[in-house]
Amino acid sequence: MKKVKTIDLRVSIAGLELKNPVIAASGTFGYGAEYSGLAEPGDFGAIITKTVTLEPRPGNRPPRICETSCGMLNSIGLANVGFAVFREDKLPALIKKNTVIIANIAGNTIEEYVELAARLNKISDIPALELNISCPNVKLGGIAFGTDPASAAALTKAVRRAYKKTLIVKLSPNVSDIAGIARAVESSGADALSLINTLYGMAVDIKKQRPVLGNITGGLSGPAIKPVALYNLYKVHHSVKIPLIGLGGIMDHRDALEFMITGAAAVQIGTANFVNPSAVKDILSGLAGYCRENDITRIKNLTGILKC
Amino acid sequence: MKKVKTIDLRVSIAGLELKNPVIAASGTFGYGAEYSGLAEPGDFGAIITKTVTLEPRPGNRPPRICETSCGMLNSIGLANVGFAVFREDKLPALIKKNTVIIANIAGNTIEEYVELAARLNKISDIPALELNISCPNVKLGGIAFGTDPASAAALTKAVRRAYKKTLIVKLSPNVSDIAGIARAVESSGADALSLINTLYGMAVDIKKQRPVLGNITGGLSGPAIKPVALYNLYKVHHSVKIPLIGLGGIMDHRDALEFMITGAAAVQIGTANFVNPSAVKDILSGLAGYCRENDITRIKNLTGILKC
Amino acid sequence: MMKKILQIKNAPILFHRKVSSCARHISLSLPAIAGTAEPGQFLHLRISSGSPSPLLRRPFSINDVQGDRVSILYEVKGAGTKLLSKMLPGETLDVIGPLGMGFDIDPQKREHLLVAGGMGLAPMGLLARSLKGMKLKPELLYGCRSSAELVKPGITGCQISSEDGSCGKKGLVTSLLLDRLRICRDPAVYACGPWPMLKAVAGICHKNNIPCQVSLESFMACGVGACQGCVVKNSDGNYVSVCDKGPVFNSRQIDWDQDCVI
Amino acid sequence: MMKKILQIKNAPILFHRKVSSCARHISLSLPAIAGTAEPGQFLHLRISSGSPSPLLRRPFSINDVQGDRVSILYEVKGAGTKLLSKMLPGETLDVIGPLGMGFDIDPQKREHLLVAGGMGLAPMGLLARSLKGMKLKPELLYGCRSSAELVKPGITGCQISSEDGSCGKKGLVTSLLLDRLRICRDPAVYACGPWPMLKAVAGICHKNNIPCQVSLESFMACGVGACQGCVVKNSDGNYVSVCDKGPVFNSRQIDWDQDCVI
Ligand SMILES: Cc1cc2nc3c(=O)[nH]c(=O)nc-3n(C[C@H](O)[C@H](O)[C@H](O)COP(=O)(O)OP(=O)(O)OC[C@H]3O[C@@H](n4cnc5c(N)ncnc54)[C@H](O)[C@@H]3O)c2cc1C
Ligand SMILES: Cc1cc2nc3c(=O)[nH]c(=O)nc-3n(C[C@H](O)[C@H](O)[C@H](O)COP(=O)(O)OP(=O)(O)OC[C@H]3O[C@@H](n4cnc5c(N)ncnc54)[C@H](O)[C@@H]3O)c2cc1C
Ligand SMILES: Cc1cc2nc3c(=O)[nH]c(=O)nc-3n(C[C@H](O)[C@H](O)[C@H](O)COP(=O)(O)O)c2cc1C
Ligand SMILES: Cc1cc2nc3c(=O)[nH]c(=O)nc-3n(C[C@H](O)[C@H](O)[C@H](O)COP(=O)(O)O)c2cc1C
Ligand code: FES
Ligand code: FES
Repeated sequence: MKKVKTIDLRVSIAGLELKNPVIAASGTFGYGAEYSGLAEPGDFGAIITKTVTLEPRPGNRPPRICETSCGMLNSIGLANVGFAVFREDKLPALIKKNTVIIANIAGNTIEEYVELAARLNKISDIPALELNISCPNVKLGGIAFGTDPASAAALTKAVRRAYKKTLIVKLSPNVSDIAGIARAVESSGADALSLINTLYGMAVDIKKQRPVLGNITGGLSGPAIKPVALYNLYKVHHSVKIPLIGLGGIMDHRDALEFMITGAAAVQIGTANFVNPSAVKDILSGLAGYCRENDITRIKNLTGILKC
Repeated sequence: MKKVKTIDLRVSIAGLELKNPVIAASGTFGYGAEYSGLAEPGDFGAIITKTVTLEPRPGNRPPRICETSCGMLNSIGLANVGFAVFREDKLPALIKKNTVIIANIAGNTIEEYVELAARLNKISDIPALELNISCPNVKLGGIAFGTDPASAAALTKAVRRAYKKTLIVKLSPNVSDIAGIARAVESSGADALSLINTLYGMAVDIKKQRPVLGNITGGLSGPAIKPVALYNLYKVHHSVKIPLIGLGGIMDHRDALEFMITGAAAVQIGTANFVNPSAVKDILSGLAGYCRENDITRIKNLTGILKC
Repeated sequence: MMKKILQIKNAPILFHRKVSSCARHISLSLPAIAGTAEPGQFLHLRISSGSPSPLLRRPFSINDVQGDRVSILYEVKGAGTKLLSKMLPGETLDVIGPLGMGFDIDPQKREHLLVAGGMGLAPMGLLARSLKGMKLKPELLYGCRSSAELVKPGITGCQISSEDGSCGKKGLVTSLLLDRLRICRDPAVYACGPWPMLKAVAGICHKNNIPCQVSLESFMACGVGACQGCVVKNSDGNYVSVCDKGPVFNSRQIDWDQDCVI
Repeated sequence: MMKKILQIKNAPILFHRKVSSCARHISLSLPAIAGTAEPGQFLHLRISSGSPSPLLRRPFSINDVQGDRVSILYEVKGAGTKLLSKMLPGETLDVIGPLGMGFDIDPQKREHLLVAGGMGLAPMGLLARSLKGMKLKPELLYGCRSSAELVKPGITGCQISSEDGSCGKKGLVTSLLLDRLRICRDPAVYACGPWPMLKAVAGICHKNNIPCQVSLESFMACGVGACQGCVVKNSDGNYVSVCDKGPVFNSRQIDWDQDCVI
């Protein structure tokens, strides 16, 4: 019998040490407790909590989700309990789990982002922050922070000043030049980047002659967007030096491998949690198997080995 | 027995009269003869020929296509016979078919586009031109004409001067603000817009640890991109007054209806031709059936009836 | 009580048959779920494991539990249920369940009226069984479009209505309910069916001050309250997730003026 | 001659069986295609009509034609062939064909050597049949990995090699070819199999100045020469589409130094 080699699954993202490279994507794993019995926060290298805003938000009118070919649209609308409830009600239970907690935040103004970052800076159980920059910048007339390099840079700089731990910026793919945004954010002090957030999308109910979603448009996720996510990762990997966390349509370990090989230091899974709550476990064992077959002892050595 | 009503399938796009609203998308129906026995150019309201450039182009190294979840990537690379062969060898046969011919052109410089447009202006059998503006503008250091409103406008203006018939500009979805590009192109003299071209994408072969495509990256098409196409159509429909031709992932008449209801005066089918060469016929009969059920006598009355 | 939700990746199909022109009954071997399932809870099925399409799970009420077997009753609506209808005994399904909050039974009530419209019959099997287990007498009022769509309910004490009069009383199930309420002393109503029917049933109950529970539908992704995708508006104007706060709600908790979300 | 290509949306599956540890044989009722199919041509199958996944058609060589029946021989590789393997007689497939340029038979040649590696056996059935129809004698040299993967070729005059020696001669099919060529007088070679094998066979034939035709594989979209997606580089350095200029090429037309495109 062949001896089964143990694979070192640990990865480090700008100093943030994760026991494995599979992270729960914001908005798809709630606050960690919902999947009880199906998947545990402790299964993941890290959990990124649902985007939290200063004040609670009710979210968009339903219907909020709809299936498309190999994908889904959502228009949850950043529905969340607000920072106070997040901190008092949601966080205590999650902290007890054996995982790294990354808080994802959003605001309508730079000030709101900075305020949230400053508060999170003081919460020792949360070692990292993911900035959701896909929100409309109300002061700039609703242009998303994430679509303009200058806004993205200004936002990152301001948050950087208020936040001393690991700062991750999550990029939107709905831009002409994601590499430009990535460089702007990198030079403004981001420690790492997550990419990608959802693509803008829409679906029409031809019987009702109305948009399917109550909010008309939504964000596309799932296997349909994987090629776009890989493309963006590839572009950004060649444009910045900070570590990258890849996501978009990862359903199994083969998908995860495509991202790691292309340049991701870790991956996030979003929609996959809905489809298969044990995706995290399946992916981790698949990754270990691949490493064994390919004589790779440390999973971190997979990052960016793409031959072109 | 109910009398079966005939539906008027004719549509008019900025004066270009089509017998029906289903158009073959550039690059997916060759020069019209390839599908002989499976689908005829005469089945379509119009045929848009493969992008032609001044000189022949060999195209990218293989593999050039790869399937993704509900989509496909292609990196054909505008392989084409060049304008001279297009005109002498390909056009004569197509002209004899009972359909409207729209020539799709691309160039590396504005001058190349203008030269092609001027030559096409003199070919009376081709009543319309579709500008593929997804090509890199070599003079602007490789930024695609289609990703920058100013370049797109300059290109459209220049071609408009040289071309007196129906001028359609085909928009790329790989931009931060497609509505801005659309407005720039409209005010520069475009008669109509086609949208969308493919999304940038990539796939990785995890066994070879190499990109699947010889060209590394490619364009994503098929059902996976339909929600993105509809979103872009919706945005542009609210931003310009000129007629819109919708495409991206249309496989059946239900998909076509989503586009028409959202605001398309006509639709193009691309990838669907590969999957089901009789898609055009199936879509037309499905559209007629829908019109009958919904008491619509003229298909053009469907355009933009979306209730929000 | 802590709900125990499980993912069973390979639940074998025991039988699968057509039970009306549009409905099918499928029975799964699910010992781990059979023991804890409550009436009104649902299963979240992954219909084509290994394929990215259909992508999301599909929710189905638990129709009945017998020993280790859990069954559902469903109608072919779109791609997912069409694929499901082709599956054969011996094949397996990936199941998450039991999910959601089911019906609350108040044993003090004298009459227990189960009001089902069309596929709204689905949860009534297990509900009737539970009532009987508590020595209470379920009465089913079941409306369908026509005799062709009628599914044999397998519940004693059943009144039927059909829209075309081809079976039972001609008309809507609400008229059966109104008739029955006239002679009820202290009823409780449990309803499942299309939104307009539920709205009508809720209206009747509110007017007559009768406790009414409704099982709602919504598009679902996670099924466990994590994504906030399946919300409806409650009577306070807040959004509540159907998958974990429901699918069964007290009818007074719901804002019946909102558009149906399906 | 104008090729007559048809789309048959509902070709019934007549039988479908496993013929080795990895190969299956499927026979379709295709009267309109059976009449014109030539050896080396292929069918383009839509494996799941109505579902967007798998999206593209899959190309398979015509294995044989008998009366109205056209059969293919295939191996489960990925999602598409896995789905195909689950289809039952009576179900239908959406077929386009016959496609491509097949093998050219030169009746002047004395020996006709059919060299097949693994699933490269597929087109040899009809090729052998055609040769016999022209009163020529096909000789099959067939290499596989092991006896488990051996498909009974159903062609008289067959030599077998296996990589592990579990059936026939141990080694590669090229060694069978070299042996055979030693005693050939005026042979023609027809080869189908993996790229490295074809490259080796072509090399041997070029060295010995023997005419050799190879059937190539490539990812395909349209299958009819419209998309330019399936190209390989020819010996002039130009790209040629495999679906309509091939899949069978004169081995001298191909640039054997390019990377295999599959
Ligand atoms: C808690 C709950 C319990 C349910 N119980 C049953 C049951 O016991 N029997 C039964 O036949 N059906 C039940 N449904 C509805 C069932 O989930 C849908 O019919 C099914 O998901 C349709 O899937 P599809 O792929 O066939 O259709 P799709 O192609 O996805 O959609 C076809 C149509 O089905 C409806 N639909 C789609 N998704 C849902 C959804 N998540 N919920 C409700 N409707 C949907 C929509 O109107 C849509 O237009 C239940 C739904 C919920 C939320
Ligand atoms: C002209 C031609 C004739 C063929 N004849 C046969 C035959 O008679 N029997 C047979 O078993 N196979 C044949 N093939 C190969 C067959 O088409 C592929 O095995 C099949 O398409 C794989 O589909 P999939 O969905 O199962 O695999 P996928 O999941 O799509 O891919 C799995 C692997 O199969 C290979 N593959 C995928 N698509 C193709 C393709 N278009 N061509 C070749 N390889 C591909 C790739 O290596 C890929 O990594 C032929 C291919 C061509 C081009
Ligand atoms: C229902 C849903 C809710 C989401 N909510 C958030 C959110 O609150 N904040 C955020 O940054 N991303 C959110 N996302 C985006 C995901 O984190 C992820 O970027 C995206 O879904 C792509 O990954 P996937 O294809 O693996 O799902 C959400 C996605 C879904 C499907
Ligand atoms: C193989 C292939 C080749 C294409 N070639 C061209 C082209 O030459 N010029 C062009 O403007 N668009 C080209 N396209 C893009 C299509 O015209 C269309 O915009 C795109 O595929 C989206 O539509 P679909 O999803 O219906 O395919 C090509 C697409 C494919 C799949
Ligand atoms: S389906 Fe996710 S919260 Fe209900
Ligand atoms: S597959 Fe389209 S040209 Fe060959």
